[in-house]
Amino acid sequence: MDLSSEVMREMYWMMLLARRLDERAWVLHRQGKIAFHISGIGQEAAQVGAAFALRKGEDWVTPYYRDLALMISLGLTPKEYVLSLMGKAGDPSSGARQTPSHFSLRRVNAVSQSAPVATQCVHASGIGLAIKMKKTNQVVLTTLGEGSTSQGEWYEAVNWAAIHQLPVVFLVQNNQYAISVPPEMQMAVKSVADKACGLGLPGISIDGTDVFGVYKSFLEAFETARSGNGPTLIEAKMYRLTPHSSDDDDRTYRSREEVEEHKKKDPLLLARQVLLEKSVATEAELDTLDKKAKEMITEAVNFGEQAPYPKAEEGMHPVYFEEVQHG
Amino acid sequence: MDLSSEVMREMYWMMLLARRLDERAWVLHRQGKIAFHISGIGQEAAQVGAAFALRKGEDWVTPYYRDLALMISLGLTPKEYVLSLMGKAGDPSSGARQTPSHFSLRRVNAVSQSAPVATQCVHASGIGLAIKMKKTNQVVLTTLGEGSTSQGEWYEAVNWAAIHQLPVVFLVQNNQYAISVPPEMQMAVKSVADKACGLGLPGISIDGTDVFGVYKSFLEAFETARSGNGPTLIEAKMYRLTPHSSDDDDRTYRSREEVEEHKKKDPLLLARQVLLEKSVATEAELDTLDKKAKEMITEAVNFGEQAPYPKAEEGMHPVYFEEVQHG
Amino acid sequence: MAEKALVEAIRDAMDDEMGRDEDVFIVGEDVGQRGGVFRATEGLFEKYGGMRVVDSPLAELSIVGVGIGAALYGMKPICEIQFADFIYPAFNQIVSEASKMLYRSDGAWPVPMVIRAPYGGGIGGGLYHSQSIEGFFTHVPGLKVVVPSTPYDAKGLLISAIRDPNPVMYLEPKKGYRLIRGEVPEGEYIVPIGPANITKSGEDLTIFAYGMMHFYALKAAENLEKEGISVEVVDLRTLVPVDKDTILKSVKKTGKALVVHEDNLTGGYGGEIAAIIAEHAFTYLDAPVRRLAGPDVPAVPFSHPMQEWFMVNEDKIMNAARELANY
Amino acid sequence: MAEKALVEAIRDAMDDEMGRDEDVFIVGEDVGQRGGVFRATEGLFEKYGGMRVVDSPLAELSIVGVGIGAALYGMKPICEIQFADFIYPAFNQIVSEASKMLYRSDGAWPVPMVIRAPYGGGIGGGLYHSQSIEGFFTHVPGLKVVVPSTPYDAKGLLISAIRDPNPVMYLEPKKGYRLIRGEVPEGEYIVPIGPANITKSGEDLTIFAYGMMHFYALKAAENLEKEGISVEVVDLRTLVPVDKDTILKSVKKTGKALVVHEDNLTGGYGGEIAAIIAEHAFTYLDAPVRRLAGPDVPAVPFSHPMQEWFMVNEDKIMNAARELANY
Ligand SMILES: Cc1ncc(C[n+]2csc(CCOP(=O)(O)OP(=O)(O)O)c2C)c(N)n1
Ligand SMILES: Cc1ncc(C[n+]2csc(CCOP(=O)(O)OP(=O)(O)O)c2C)c(N)n1
Ligand SMILES: [Mg+2]
Ligand SMILES: [Mg+2]
Repeated sequence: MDLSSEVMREMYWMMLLARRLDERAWVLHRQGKIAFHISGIGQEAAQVGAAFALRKGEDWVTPYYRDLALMISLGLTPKEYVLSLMGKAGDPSSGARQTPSHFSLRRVNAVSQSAPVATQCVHASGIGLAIKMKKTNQVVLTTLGEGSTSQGEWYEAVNWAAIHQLPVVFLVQNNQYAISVPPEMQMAVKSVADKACGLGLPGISIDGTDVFGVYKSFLEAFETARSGNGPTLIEAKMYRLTPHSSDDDDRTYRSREEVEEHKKKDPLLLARQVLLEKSVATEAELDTLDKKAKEMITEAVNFGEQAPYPKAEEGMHPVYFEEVQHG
Repeated sequence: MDLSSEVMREMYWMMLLARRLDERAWVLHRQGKIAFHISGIGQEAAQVGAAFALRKGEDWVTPYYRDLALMISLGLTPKEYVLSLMGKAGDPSSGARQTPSHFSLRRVNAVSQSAPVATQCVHASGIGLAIKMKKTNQVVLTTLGEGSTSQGEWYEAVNWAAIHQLPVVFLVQNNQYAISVPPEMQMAVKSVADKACGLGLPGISIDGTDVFGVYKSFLEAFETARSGNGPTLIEAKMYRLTPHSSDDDDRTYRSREEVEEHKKKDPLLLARQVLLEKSVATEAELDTLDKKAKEMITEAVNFGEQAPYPKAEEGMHPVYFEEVQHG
Repeated sequence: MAEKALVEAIRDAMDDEMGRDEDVFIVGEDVGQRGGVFRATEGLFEKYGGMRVVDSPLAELSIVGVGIGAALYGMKPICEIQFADFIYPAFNQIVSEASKMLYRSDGAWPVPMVIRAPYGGGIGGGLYHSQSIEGFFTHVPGLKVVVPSTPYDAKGLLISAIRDPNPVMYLEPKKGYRLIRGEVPEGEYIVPIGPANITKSGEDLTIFAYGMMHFYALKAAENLEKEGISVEVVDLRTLVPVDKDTILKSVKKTGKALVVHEDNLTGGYGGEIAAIIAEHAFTYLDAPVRRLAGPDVPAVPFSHPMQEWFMVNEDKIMNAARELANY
Repeated sequence: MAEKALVEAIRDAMDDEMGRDEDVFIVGEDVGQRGGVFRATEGLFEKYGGMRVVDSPLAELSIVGVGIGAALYGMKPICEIQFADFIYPAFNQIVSEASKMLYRSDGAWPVPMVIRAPYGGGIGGGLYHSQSIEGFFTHVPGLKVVVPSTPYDAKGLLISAIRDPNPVMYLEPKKGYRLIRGEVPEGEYIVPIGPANITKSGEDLTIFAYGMMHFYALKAAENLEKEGISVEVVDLRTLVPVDKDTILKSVKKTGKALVVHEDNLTGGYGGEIAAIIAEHAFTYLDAPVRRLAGPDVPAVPFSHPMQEWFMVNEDKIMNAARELANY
């Protein structure tokens, strides 16, 4: 399967836009304009690759908090994201109730995620069960970090999908850390993909910094799921290039050298190289894209700064469905 | 490693005693003398084999509700068991607070088990961690049913043991049912032992009806654990020859033919055959043992019937340690 | 109109709703061929098949989590927890996920689901087959909590619960499954979630109760009538959202309140009712608000004398009511 | 005597006890090299090593379950839950296991352990980094629940908790970690679990509070003094077992009670206090018992205006107290 130049450029664009937005969030945090940021920098290739293999708006996603690039690929706009960063009214994820990056976007079947890790994977299996009951040919993508696979919740979710051959793909973004804790302290297997053999589904480990390779792997896994042949576990290996969150100080547990070393394998740079090598785009074109991204983001930030906060009393609702404002 | 005739007879005796006691419990239930029974019939070989490989009173055990033969091997007396069956004062497991067969016997390091399945496995890993901290050469045996390995608790317990190479052996007694649910509805792997590869520890599947074979497997696994080489998962395959409990009606979900078929592989009969074949004992000797078991049990039942109930107000304590009666 | 047992009314409600709405399905342990350990789903597997009466793996968090996923997709799952005592592994999915999903997504993601759980003691179940759990779940905004005490209400409330667009915990007083009988109309009818029910009118004091305790309270009140004490009995039925109006109106009339539940006293639901009365009917009170509840020990002990010591019953209610009437 | 922040006092207590007793160890997420996300364990990994300050896998139930196992063996684990909001996966281990172990084994198996959890809102943490959890855990016989509100108490109570032979939940008002400062003696001292503390004497009404709410209540009381309203403030400190004597004595003196917590109102711990007062100080009450608590929405919303709307603070306490004083 060969990707068209157009699709390749599109994928690059999503990675780029997410990256610049994410970088801006860090700036906004330093400026004291937002209270909290949790970043997906370094993980864009896995997310965009997976997203492009989905049927957008038809398939389902239960994402996690680093999935900015995934969400942008699905159609979350920079303006919408900035609203959530700033806790402003109109944040489509939670109406500014949740901390930023706990995504939800009903219009593309992206389900609301909470903070307790791995809970969303069980929901994915439930959605998969419903799809099987309804006999549609949708699939579900669920994502989480490698540390979160230590939760019993994850195990139970995968077990369900494997037993019932549900159309769910489990994407584990192995970025080498769970806050400060490395994979060796989370698991006794060499790779998260190894966990699949104990659960009875195929498991593969892929290079999570190669967006185009990721795309191919997911296309296959989704095809398997769509045709009734069950779930797949995909570990995408990568590196968390930022501290865990804006509250973290990663110098307490990893060296600067280690981080610098991994910046050389920055998935955005790698994708850029591929585009140039394959002559899918010129340096100039890519620079233009960069400019465009920054402009969009600046516009989004301005928009966000103008936007009002929710009114205090909006916190009162909706606890029960009866309180949901319709229309 | 060859077992002495004496040890073989001793193992047979424990299986026999547990079996006759268990059978008597069913009779007591039919007679309306006890309110509830949950049975280990068909699972004695795995339990006795494992128990004999332990250093009794030195090693630790977190058992489960079918482990009558295990507990008898560790030193629980028929009288003690009958007290718990009848909810009488002096029940060493719980002072008649728990339903029968939720074992505890502090004097041999057998920890109290509750009813929520798989919780005891996490305790086993904690005990294993303490042993590692204290650098003793004890080991921990924890047991449960195959259905209970569906719980996230079990996964987390095994994961801990594997990561920290704790001296814990996980015995899964695969009796083919979790109440009415067969293994195919619990897991997508062919054998519980397959789950080990996803958790990074050795896993083996053994014939749980062959007490002497079981013994050898456990001796090895405990040796590995004792020498600091980490945990093992052992699946013992067997068949639950009785309904789930005295509240169950297993005719709703399995045929009488299936049950009868498995009675041919009754582990007690198999052990008896081995003893006879190897001339470790004569028919007459074994029949004498049987008589002895029945006498002991009748005595225990009489003892139990004479024993008083706990006083009503004993239910008040001990909620906190301060209320424990010492001495 | 046929007289039916409580458990039959529950089964009828599920059967009827499954017949009417093919989005309704059941998931739980042994709900399929076995028909549930209390036979609540008996016959439904045969009628609706294994895709609508789904035997789950032995893992409660997945029962609820998969239910949530299916509900997000648009299905209406009925999740059966085999005994209320085993709901705790699912606590995170209920409290963090089902109950917070709507609020955290600003109304985008309703979770229309029912969690059924048999609860309560007095049936020889010991510590882990007797527990009351409403003390925990009435402290969870976003969740509705319902407890029927008559077959009529059981059916009507369960139909309401299944149709409710919110997560509803439906607690079944299991001691009453066969003990409590009453008229149940064929076919469709509704008992709305919300209103309490004044099941006996009286002048001297009001007893507030639910489930089995309402059953006993009513009997106690009838006996007290003969002694010349006129007792009003309110069956709370819906614990959340609580029917403050009916409660306060009744106390304002009688001037005395006795709140009864079998759950442990401290931190139990009765504290909430007492606090509401103490705050909002202060000037009408002729006596202290009295709570009669299970003692503060972990749960109901197995052995008969201790069980009886623990359980609130007709006599204890009569004694407390007499005392209060004489205040 | 040095002035210290609340979090420093907590660290001191752990450091001191670990120095004195080598059975004391810490287990939790990121407690090692990272020193805890709130720095509560900072420096302890360096001082005591990775076998006594153990980074757990990302799995709360295992943190508690492994702690229980170690405690059964004779160790004294301090289990850190990173945020109280993430304790629910461990609910089963806490409620079914740690808290019921002693009772269910008739005193044979005490579980000497501490579960530390930072809780509470007002720190921009949104729905899942702001929760109060005492409403659940004060309904668990067998568990003690402690909440310090000053650095002095924090250290003394934590030392008590570590030495207590029962499971103790130690809730840390995280907003006060650095905000609340006070004198803390060097070395060993104890604040006993049990007694509440009258932190300000007064005549017109009593405010009952704990944690951050006590901090605000005290300020509110001092302000009200200037308005001529004489407020008594009781810092409950130990929620279970509750100090009924101090509570009742104070209400009998002032005749009016205001119970304050930031946890949701319905089913919260305040209901218990209100019910105790309503039942046992009825004839002394000059006004309805008033509760001031967090609203009944799932948790504290992220966006600033909604957060402030949710949080109980000095002003809201003053208003409620004024109203009550004027009743
Ligand atoms: C149940 C639960 N426990 C603890 C946390 C706090 N926490 C947030 S993220 C995180 C680490 C997650 O690591 P990983 O799964 O590898 O994902 P990553 O952040 O590396 O992408 C922790 C411990 C949480 N969110 N949920
Ligand atoms: C958490 C929990 N859920 C449900 C139950 C009810 N229950 C008791 S035993 C059992 C089946 C256990 O099956 P398995 O693990 O295979 O053990 P077996 O009884 O076959 O030995 C169930 C569902 C329970 N005890 N605990
Ligand atoms: Mg990670
Ligand atoms: Mg089984």
